[in-house]
Amino acid sequence: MRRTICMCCSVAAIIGLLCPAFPVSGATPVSFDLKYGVLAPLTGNSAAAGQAWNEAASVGIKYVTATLKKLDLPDIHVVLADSQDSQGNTQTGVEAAQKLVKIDGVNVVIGDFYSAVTSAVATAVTIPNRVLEFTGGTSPALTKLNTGTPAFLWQPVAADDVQGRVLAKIIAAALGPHARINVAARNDAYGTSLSAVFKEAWTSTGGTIPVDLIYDPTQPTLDAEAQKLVQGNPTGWLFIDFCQTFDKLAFPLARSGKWDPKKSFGSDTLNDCKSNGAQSFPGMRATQAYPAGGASFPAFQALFEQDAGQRTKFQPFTAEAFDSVFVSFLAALEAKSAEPAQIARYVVPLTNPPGTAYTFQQLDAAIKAVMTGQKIRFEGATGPLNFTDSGRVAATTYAIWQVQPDGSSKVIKVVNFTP
Amino acid sequence: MDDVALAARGLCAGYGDEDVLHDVSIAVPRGAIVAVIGPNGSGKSTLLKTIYGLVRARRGEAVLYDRRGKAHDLTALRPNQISALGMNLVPQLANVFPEMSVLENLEIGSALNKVRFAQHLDRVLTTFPALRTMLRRRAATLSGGQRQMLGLARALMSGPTLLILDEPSAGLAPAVVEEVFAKIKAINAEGVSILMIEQKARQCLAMADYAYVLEQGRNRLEGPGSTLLADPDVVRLYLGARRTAAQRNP
Amino acid sequence: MDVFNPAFWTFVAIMAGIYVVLALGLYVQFSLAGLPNFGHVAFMAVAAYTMAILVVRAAMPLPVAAIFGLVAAVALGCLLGIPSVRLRADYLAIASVAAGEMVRYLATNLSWLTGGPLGSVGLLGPARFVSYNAGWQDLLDRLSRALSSVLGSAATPDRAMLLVVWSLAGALLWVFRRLERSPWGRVLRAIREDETAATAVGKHVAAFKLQALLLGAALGGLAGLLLAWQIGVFSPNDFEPTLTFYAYLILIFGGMNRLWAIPVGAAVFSLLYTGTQFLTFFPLSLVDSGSRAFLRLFSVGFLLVLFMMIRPQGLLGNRRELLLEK
Amino acid sequence: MTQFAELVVTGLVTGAVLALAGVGASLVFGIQRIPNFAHGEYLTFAAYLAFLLNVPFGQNLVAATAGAIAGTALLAIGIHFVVLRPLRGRGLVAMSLVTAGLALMLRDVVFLVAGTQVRQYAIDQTKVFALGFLRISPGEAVAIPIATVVLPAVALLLARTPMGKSMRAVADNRDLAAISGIDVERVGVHVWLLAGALAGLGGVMLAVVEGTFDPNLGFQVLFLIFTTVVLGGIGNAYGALVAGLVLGVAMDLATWNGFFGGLDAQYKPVLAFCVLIVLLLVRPQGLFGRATVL
Amino acid sequence: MLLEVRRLTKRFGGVAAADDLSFDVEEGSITALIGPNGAGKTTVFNLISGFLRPDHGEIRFAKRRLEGRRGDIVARSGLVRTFQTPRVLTRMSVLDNLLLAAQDQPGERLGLGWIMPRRVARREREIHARALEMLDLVRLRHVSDQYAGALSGGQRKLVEFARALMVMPRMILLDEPMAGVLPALVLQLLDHVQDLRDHRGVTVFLIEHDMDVVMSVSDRVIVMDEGRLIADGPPQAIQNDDRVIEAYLGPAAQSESSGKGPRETPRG
Repeated sequence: MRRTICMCCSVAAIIGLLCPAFPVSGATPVSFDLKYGVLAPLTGNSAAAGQAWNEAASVGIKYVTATLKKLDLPDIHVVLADSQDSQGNTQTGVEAAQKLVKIDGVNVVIGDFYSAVTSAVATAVTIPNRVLEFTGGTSPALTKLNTGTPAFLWQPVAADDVQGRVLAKIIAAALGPHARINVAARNDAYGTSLSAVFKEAWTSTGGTIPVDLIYDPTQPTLDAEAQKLVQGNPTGWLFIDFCQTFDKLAFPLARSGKWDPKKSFGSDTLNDCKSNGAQSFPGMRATQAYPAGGASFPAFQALFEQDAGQRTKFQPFTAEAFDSVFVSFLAALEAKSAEPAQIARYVVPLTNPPGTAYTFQQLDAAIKAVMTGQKIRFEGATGPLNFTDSGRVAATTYAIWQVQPDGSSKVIKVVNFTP
Repeated sequence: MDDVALAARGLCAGYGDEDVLHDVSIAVPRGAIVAVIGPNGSGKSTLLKTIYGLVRARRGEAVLYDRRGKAHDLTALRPNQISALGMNLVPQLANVFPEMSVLENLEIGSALNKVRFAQHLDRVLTTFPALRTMLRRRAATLSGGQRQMLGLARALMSGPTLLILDEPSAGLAPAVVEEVFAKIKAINAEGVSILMIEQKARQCLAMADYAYVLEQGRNRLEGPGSTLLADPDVVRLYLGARRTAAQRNP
Repeated sequence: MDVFNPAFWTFVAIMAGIYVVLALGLYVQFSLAGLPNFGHVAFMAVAAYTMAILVVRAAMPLPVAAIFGLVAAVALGCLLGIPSVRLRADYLAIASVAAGEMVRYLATNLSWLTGGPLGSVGLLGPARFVSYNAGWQDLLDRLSRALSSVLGSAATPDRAMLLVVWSLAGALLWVFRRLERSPWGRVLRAIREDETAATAVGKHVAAFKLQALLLGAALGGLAGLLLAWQIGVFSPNDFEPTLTFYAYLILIFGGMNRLWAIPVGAAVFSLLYTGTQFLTFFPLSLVDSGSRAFLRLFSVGFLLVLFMMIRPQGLLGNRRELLLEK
Repeated sequence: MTQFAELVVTGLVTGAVLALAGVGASLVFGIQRIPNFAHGEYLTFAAYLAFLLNVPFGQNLVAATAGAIAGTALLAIGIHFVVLRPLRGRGLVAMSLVTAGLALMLRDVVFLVAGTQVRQYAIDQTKVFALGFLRISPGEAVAIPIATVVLPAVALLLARTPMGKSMRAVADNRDLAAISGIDVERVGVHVWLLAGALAGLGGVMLAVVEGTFDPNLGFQVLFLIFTTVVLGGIGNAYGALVAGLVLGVAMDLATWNGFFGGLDAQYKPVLAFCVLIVLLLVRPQGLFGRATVL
Repeated sequence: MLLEVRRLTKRFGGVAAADDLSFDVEEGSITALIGPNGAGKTTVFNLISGFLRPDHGEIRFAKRRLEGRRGDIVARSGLVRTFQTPRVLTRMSVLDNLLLAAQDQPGERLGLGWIMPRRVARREREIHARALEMLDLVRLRHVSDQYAGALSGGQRKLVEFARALMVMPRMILLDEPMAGVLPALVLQLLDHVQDLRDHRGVTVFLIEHDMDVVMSVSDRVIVMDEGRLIADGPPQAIQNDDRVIEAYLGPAAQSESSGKGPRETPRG
């Protein structure tokens, strides 16, 4: 089923690309130079995620360039100026961002997805230099860095405080509000802060957490940790980890014979591990903001596999980087300028109703619509983005994914969430 | 020269810029016990190190004649090559491998050559019967005398034609010294030439076929052991002789 | 591409200045007192964390918090130093790496105190954020306004920072040059040469070593503070052992036992480290951007090994002296 | 009780890996005076070499492991001859920097060639082998027999073979070993061969035990390896064998509920360092090191 | 008595390097400690100077208990030693080697150099003058700016000697001051040692192997063998003491002839 969608979408995308270009009429001539820079931990412990992040952004930029060429708009230049390595630490991240901003003169920085690096780069480089930054970081504190309007730092992903409460709600619906949930989170900013929010939400509504485990995924084995997690007679489990490192914990859990994936929930990075090259455990559920992860998500995945699949494993969360490219490009197009402050002003209207919805697959149509002055609404591979003025997406609906017996995952339910 | 096992001629050597040895010459006839004696600081240890190539000779040469009489320039060889030519050394301190068992010490002594090990083990253990009962003990647990014995035994395991001993009596109780010297004699009786450096001049001279006395890094006296033993100059040299009275080299 | 953008190189120069302070700390510990400390980064971490926690949580004024930060670094030095000055060099090297890693793990795990893996952003919990360096930015702003009477529009907070960092680094170099040449430095040099000889003429070796360790700790702490102010946000990941290695590299690049070579070493290191960010020219442009990041670290490693093989005495060092050491 | 037993088993498996890597690193540190910060990368290299043979080339894991052991041993002596031997005698800090540079080079080459994604050998990681009340993984099922065979074999190799004895002799008293006719240069090469081979086996074992791995595999255990080396006493091969096992078991057992309710898992990595520092306070020369200065 | 040693014992493993030793060193004397190699002489020096901790026994220096005190405290109390192989600081200048040894330099306290630069400078001038005086004494002033590592072994001995004097000792322990020194320098050093006692009131306690030296300078000789004291008296008495001769040369051999006659050694 899923594969058919993928196929259809990629065929559609390819046909779209092959369509003969026709001149855009009735538009005022637009000309700008939009420079992107990517910032991600390309080396070190998170190299896999960082490399995928970089590829997702460059795939997006390539797609935009190809579309512009097809539409014969030679006055609009969109380039990936450089990709820099943050190594996952703030000092290197700031040095790298300095290079992107000061030397390459980028208008938009895509990354980092470490909240700590993002906040350092935003306070020390992008905001003072009035450059846009789209982050993959989920810390709720990030939006506080925006000092004025329009915002320069954009967070195209649900923050931990929202997701933590959504997880509590979903688990309560599935296992009852008084269930005993063992929580395991990786020992980094994402894991600790999401698990902290969940714990607060869960215990405040009457749930208990017999085992609350923060673990270091770089340990040689996680057997001892798995042993802990099956104690306390739990009703269910919550895991906050990435697919790759989750295996290391899940294998010993499975071997313990006391773990039931059907009673387990994962965070939004664990919703489709099979397509991620990692093991999946049938029955396990995970969340994802927005239903179906956005209609264009399979097309994005297909595009990624085609362009960068040989080099880098696809990772679903990189759709955030991909979407950021399109949001900033279309906003620049609406602003008719690559000036970051100008672009920033169009991000919110671009991603919110009213207007006709376009996905990246209809980029050519979207460009034409913008150039003819129509109000459009961009819908990302992650779903409708609905940025608010604070720079954050306001998600109200969440999908629950479940791993099927064959290992693939699909959406089984969509829930509404009002903060 | 065909009956000479080792000859050092005109050695000058030292540390830093300063020479400790001045034109020192010695020779070890095959099958003999040769002693080098002299008060502390006379250059005995330096002589030994120079022969062994641990201190570079500035002038002169040290030549080892192997079993077939072929001459080898020692200064061009590495210690393990010297050992292969049939010359072995028992250092004064650090003469065993403390973390290894007695048996292992002996194996290392044979340079881990199985044939050689089998060939020499019985003979060595016959010479040092005491070691037989402590083959499994760690060398670090041995007493000083036992270590000295083990050091000798280890060196013998290589089946040397020439053995160099650096103060074998150092730090040992008198009774033990007697025993060690007796062993040295026994080893020599089996045809191993011996060059030993000693402080305990009397016992050493009584045993030596020929002896050299060094003083201030120079050849001072030499002659058959028994002759030197009777020489009053030796006593004076140790306990404060008038230098002017010292006998000149022949 | 504007390779010669002054703003960028100002930033690089600021970082180089901070590295000078960092490496100076190691110089005092290793080159003067012979203590191979591989956990130097721990002093940076402790000072930066103490300062940030006091400012954010206790609303302490920045200067006071900074002093407490330095005190904390020195206290850590005492904690590590008292037992470790008697360790043999190779054990000390490993033990100090362990100590540094311990500090980093504690910073990661004691979330209630340090903000956990999120770093200084998380000091007040996940959803609230207060910056600790408002006071510092203020200071730089005022300084740049003051400078603008001299420099005109060329005065920016960044240049003010540059001025602050390098004057501090210069002053410290001068101070330590004097210390090195003072009777105190003479004793330390003697201890590095031969502890026994120093003891024999009545010098309390352990006490002097501890003093050097503590001074180094204070300098490490100062570098940590400057880095924290310069970057604005820090997290436990910033204090990986690599940073200590970089500081040693700076010492080696300049010439191990040359105080005035430290700025040279820091400049070379910064150029090398920053320069490899520019590896986008042909034929490297054929490599995709992700792989270039690996190539960059590879070339840092390669240049390091090459340098050690070709010029082990450093740029300003003396090869003969290197051999004299043995 | 089951928890205790399983923790002991997993601890022993980790410990076996640390022991294998630690013996080599300790001998290299003791005999060559090199703190090899690239030792972790030797493990990574081995894991990827085995992966290359196992997955793309379809060899079975045993053959792949053999290939990895040989390849890593060759890598180790290659680096010895090209880089480390010419730099001999440069002192602790200089050698640390050089090996750290080598580590950077090796790690990033593996990243470049093999990519960032996690890899698995062609074995089913979810399979369970029941041994009484113990449920162990395929990795452990392989690692335990390997460890029970290889660790004693290594001990035996050091105790009985000429190569092992000459290594211990050189570590014990370098000059006397040379005088006794041992070619110290050649022993140096052997030490690297052995260290490389053991790192090769350890790397594959670590990869099998972890289930999935990426090019940071070895680097992540580097400091644990060093802790093993120091605990065992630098240069003391038996010490490293024991220290590796003790460290592995101690780290896992610390999380046992019977041990004051169990240590919080996030403090597990700190534990090794605490043990190290406390031990050095009591015994500055390591658990089995000699008190005298070399 | 300036130095009193009572029942001093130190064992290494099973071997007693110092075995129940008791002796005194009189103020203003030159006392020699002799004995064959391995007799434990240097161990005694190490025990007295605080480089080793005795197993038991007492050491009193100027009525103060010193056993088990750190080496630097012993040195500061006026009991200074030199080493068998001179421990000069090779990469420091000869002058610095001497300046280092001076006591009461406030500039050695961290920070005091900044608070009271004048006092530091004044003291530094005094020290400097004294160091030059010492260098004149050992006739090494012409090399004062050279690295000490560039000196010959004999000159190093002199530097170490002068450095020990910089501490202003009441008593100085010289470990084989003449070993490795050129004969011409030996006489010079001998003069210094006697001058120390005669004109500076420094008590000298020395280990020496050169018996000419021992017999000519010392007032009293203490002989050790295997950790024990075997003789104690004026030089002449010692020279004829059978126990001493035996300790040095071994017991008179019983089985004299090994049957082989003397050989002619071929000599070129």
